[in-house]
Amino acid sequence: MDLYEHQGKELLRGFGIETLPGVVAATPEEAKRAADTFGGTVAIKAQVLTGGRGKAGGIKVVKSPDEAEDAARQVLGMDIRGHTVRKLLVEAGAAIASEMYLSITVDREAKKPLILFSTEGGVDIEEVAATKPESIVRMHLDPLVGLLPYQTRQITFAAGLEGDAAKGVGRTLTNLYKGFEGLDASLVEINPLVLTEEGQVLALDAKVTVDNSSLYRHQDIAELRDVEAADPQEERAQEVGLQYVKLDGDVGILGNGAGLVMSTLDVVAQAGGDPANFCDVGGGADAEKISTALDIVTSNEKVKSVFFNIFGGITRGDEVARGLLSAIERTNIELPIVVRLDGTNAEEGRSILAENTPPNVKTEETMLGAAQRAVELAREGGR
Amino acid sequence: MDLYEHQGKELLRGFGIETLPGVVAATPEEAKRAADTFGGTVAIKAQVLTGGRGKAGGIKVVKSPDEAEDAARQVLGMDIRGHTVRKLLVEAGAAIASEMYLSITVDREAKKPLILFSTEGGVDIEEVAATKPESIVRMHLDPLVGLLPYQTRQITFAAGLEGDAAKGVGRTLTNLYKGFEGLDASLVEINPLVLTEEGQVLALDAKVTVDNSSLYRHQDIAELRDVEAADPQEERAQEVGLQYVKLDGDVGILGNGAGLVMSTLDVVAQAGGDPANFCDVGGGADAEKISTALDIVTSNEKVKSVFFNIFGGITRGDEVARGLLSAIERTNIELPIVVRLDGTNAEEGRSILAENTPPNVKTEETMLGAAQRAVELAREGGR
Amino acid sequence: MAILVDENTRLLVQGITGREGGFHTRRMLASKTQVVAGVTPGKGGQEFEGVPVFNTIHDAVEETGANTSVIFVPAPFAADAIFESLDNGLETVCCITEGVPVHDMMRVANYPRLQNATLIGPNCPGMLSPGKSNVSIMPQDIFKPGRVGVVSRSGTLTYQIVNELTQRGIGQSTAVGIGGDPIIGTDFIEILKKFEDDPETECVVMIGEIGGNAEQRAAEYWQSEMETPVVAYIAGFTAPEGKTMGHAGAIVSGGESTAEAKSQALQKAGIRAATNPTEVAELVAEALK
Amino acid sequence: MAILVDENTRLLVQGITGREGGFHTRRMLASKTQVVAGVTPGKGGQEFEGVPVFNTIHDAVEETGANTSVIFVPAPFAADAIFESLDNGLETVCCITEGVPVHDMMRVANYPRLQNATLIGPNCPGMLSPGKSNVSIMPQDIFKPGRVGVVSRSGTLTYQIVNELTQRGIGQSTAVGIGGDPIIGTDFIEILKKFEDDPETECVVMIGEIGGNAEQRAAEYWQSEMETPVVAYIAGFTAPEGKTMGHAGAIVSGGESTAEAKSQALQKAGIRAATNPTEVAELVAEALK
Repeated sequence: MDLYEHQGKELLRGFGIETLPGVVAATPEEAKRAADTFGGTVAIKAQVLTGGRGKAGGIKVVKSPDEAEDAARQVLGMDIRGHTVRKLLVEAGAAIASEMYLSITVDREAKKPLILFSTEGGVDIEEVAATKPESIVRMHLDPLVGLLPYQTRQITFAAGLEGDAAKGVGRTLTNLYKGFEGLDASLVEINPLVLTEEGQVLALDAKVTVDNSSLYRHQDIAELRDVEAADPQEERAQEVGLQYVKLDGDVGILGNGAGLVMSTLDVVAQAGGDPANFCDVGGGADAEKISTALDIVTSNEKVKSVFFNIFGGITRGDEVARGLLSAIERTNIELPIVVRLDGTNAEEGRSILAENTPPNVKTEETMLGAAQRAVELAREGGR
Repeated sequence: MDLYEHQGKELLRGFGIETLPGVVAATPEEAKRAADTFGGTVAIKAQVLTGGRGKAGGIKVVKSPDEAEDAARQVLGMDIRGHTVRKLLVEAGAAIASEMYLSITVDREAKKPLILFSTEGGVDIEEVAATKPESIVRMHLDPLVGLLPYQTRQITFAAGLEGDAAKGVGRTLTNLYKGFEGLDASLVEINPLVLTEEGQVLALDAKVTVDNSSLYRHQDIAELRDVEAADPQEERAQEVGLQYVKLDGDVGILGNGAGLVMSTLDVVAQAGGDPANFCDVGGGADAEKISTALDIVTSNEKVKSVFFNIFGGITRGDEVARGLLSAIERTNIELPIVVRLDGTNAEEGRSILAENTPPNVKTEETMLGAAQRAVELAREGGR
Repeated sequence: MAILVDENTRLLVQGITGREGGFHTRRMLASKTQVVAGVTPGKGGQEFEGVPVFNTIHDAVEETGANTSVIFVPAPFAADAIFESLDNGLETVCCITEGVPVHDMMRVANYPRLQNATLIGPNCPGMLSPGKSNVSIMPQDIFKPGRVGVVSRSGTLTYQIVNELTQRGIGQSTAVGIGGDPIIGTDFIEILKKFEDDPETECVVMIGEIGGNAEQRAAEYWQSEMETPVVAYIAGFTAPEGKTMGHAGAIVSGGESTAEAKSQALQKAGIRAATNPTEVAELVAEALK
Repeated sequence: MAILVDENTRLLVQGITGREGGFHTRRMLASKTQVVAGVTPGKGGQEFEGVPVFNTIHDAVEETGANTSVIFVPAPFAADAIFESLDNGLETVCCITEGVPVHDMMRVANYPRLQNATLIGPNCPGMLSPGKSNVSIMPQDIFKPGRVGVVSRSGTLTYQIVNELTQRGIGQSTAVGIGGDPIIGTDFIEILKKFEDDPETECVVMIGEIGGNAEQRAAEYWQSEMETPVVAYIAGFTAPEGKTMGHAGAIVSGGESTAEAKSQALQKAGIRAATNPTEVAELVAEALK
């Protein structure tokens, strides 16, 4: 679960990370009032769950409350990489001496937390990694031991820091690791981490991703989820325990198992089609779940045909066929549905489908054949 | 550093260990008032830093405030294994269903915390270990991993606990381990840990030893030290950084290095003498420290002769001799002092001593010879 | 021979009396797997389908000599269950449980190496050596004993591909689902190594997906250390950036984690990569010629 | 030969610019020890007695190839210093520092084994192989090269006994002070094993004291695994129960931890136990005959 900048900062402040004072504003008037409170220069920052907002014009630095109001009016409602700006963070200004980068991620290969630090902050770290790899200090931690003082020193010395900067970064790193652990984060990233002219080290941005599997022990964070910003169908899928991701194409796709569904998307694309979504209905043949999934997939207006790809494993093909029929009965879908059923008891399943299905349901024996058919049906126009 | 029962309980309550309500009393009147507050049966418990107070009559269970006052009068001032009772813990009563034993210690061999649990509590655990070893459940922990839920279950199941008792002991153990870690304890022992007839699990006693080397990070605990109960000379020694332990004999002993001093005590005993103390003056030839040590050792009225055993290592023998002479000058000790000086530059040191010392200082070349001499001098009577 | 599980596997099921654990225990028993013990705290002394149930792994191992465990306990208790298995000397531990917190996994994931044990999963379908032992939630019926090793980050996609192999008459030595989470106990490389050392395995199918760079590392490993041919398949070419595709570990978050990048690395190393599940079986048939 | 430290020891001093660290660095240099690096955070780039000083062990090892470290940093930072040495690949780490919290030591004490490294101490005088290398605070002058290994929980008592040996013309291969704390990195047994494997060591002196039961375990080990004769000495027969005798680990807290019990165990195993330091040298002379 990705958090907005203002949420991430709020949580990290609880672990001792220092930031500039800021206020969340949802209207130009609120932004003006906040700017008035802080006085002087303030930053108006779009709150969106995506990167690159700076380049997209989502951050404005202004010098007066009136300018703040104008800037807020421009930024609110802006579309940044498909995300609509509905909130702003109005943040006090600071005299910045230098910009650094600091993050802690989960390293899959080492199975350990990985710290990345660079004095070249404020820009895309992947760019820094590509052009000046030597400017990035990397260190793995043993999660059972935690972050040791020597490791903090090793990082700051390697980066060539001294005095206030070394102390401030060391303290920030110590606290950030506490936050990383305490929040069950899979990513905490501060870019830029700035050194002010007064020698303070402040987090000017914060990107926090909390591990979804840990949300059961962080009810407070789970409640931060911005339901309004989410796709309503993705939201509905999540509520019933379906994995659904909306895409841009016209072939609706359902299947059992994440890997099989990903593969199905690929096969449809190879057949010249354009997948409209990813939807994993999971194991079993629960008619209720299948019908909800069908409903979600077809509620996307773009969808012109549906490919339901089932591999009967533990759940036998005949059971799946019956579950599917019952699900289709409950909905009133008129779009063509291509069903491919394979695996355990597949033949029995296919004959059950052949005998009982409405005319818009077509069965296919192979995944490749079914993909081809679904793509053709979508081309023919569906509804 | 050993803590009194009431101190240990107070600290452990901070980690969630449940106890009976109790009040510390220093006078019979205070004990009466406390008993009155609790009502019904109360226990009057001597607060001493030694075991075996029950057998010594240091614990009385009484049924009324007047009885409490009487009991307190009896127990206060009592001598238990050389410790004078100066405080009592007046504790409310409980309906006890069973008594158990629970402790966490530092296991030197495994270099890990060791949990011991037994449903045979309330008595000396070493006796239980000797007579019914199978009734003690042992488990080592990895301090980097901490106490895992399965380990708690493994302990309670192995002990045959069920229901409230299993849950209560599990919770107590989880909290006790937090206390063990949080207090930097080298021992936390609850004996007995009781199950009440209402199904509660309560610590009826608490023995907590905090690692002296960790006290710098536990100022609050360091301040709990009962200066009044300590031997005044041991107290003074500690203040100046000397290792001093008072014993019962008449040969005062000083030396440099704990192992050498222990060995010196043994050699004196083998020579038929009776060591009056252990006193390690540490490395170097600091005249101030040596004179303080001499003063502490000879302030013991029993001491009839002093054996100063020095092995010149990094500090050369001649330097040691000069430091020693300067120290003896500062004090007005008339007791015979046998000095044995060996190691680096020992000969130079001995000749310096031979030339300049007052008549009561005798030098010897070997440790065995010096021990013999000191013992003889003590027999002859000293002061 | 086979890898990880075989005739000598003496299996212990953690969470045997739960819904999932019970269901799959029946299936594993039906596959002739030696299920020697179950563990459910508080149910020690009971039996489940003839299998003795214990309160702790300690007791179960002492009584039954179990050497392998499979974990079906709920996610919040999974890491504790893994520690319990490892601390009690089990050699192979398979965690089926989905949704285990990633920080819990980081704490336990480097632990098996210290104990010379192997942790498979979490969020995986398990391990199955056809005709020998089934320590998994995979459908035994679609398998056939043979000489192709299968290692995969995914469940049903594995079944799809195994089914394609079996339908072509190609049997399997062992199939291992390593799991779809960001932090898993055992990665492709360790399994490839085991297959390389297994004289019975003549070809390996490696089924990868988006997220991380385990496939790239496996490709490098194959190129420098292996002789056994590998046929690979990667899923997720059409996955957009920043969206988790079902598995917690399946997310495109940088250049390396795309299917494209993985596929290129495989081909660069000289590994045959199929473009769809059917082609996998075709390439395996060629490799076995 | 010798154990732990010898001509190949390339020493790094942690806390080289501190009072203790500086004093003993001068002494170790005077003993011809190869002190190749010092570490004091913030003083990187300086020199101390010609030895380059670094900010981190990482840098020091990279630049100088140090393989051994000796730690003089204050107690609150000692465990961190040990972790820093171990994580950076040093093979032998000796912590002289006294007063290290026991919980800090429990966290780090089982770590060296995982890295195939050896931790000596804390609260120990260090290791000295006469004429080869001096990684210690021991007075080199009283030593003499030879064939007797010395292992001890105590400092000055070791000097006393080494001196007795030297005065009799008996030289030493290596003397190791393992430390007087309850939790130490390396116990008697590991050192006895190294002496047993060292062809140059013909007899070992083991100097124990009250507290714990390391001497008993060493006696059992000697009886079952060693051929090299051992002469033992135990201090603390007159120590009362419950009083710490100088060393944090020297306290009689139960039957096993008394000098009496240790002495009996040694004799039962067939180890010669001396009753005073002078007798140690006599028994060694006999053993070497």
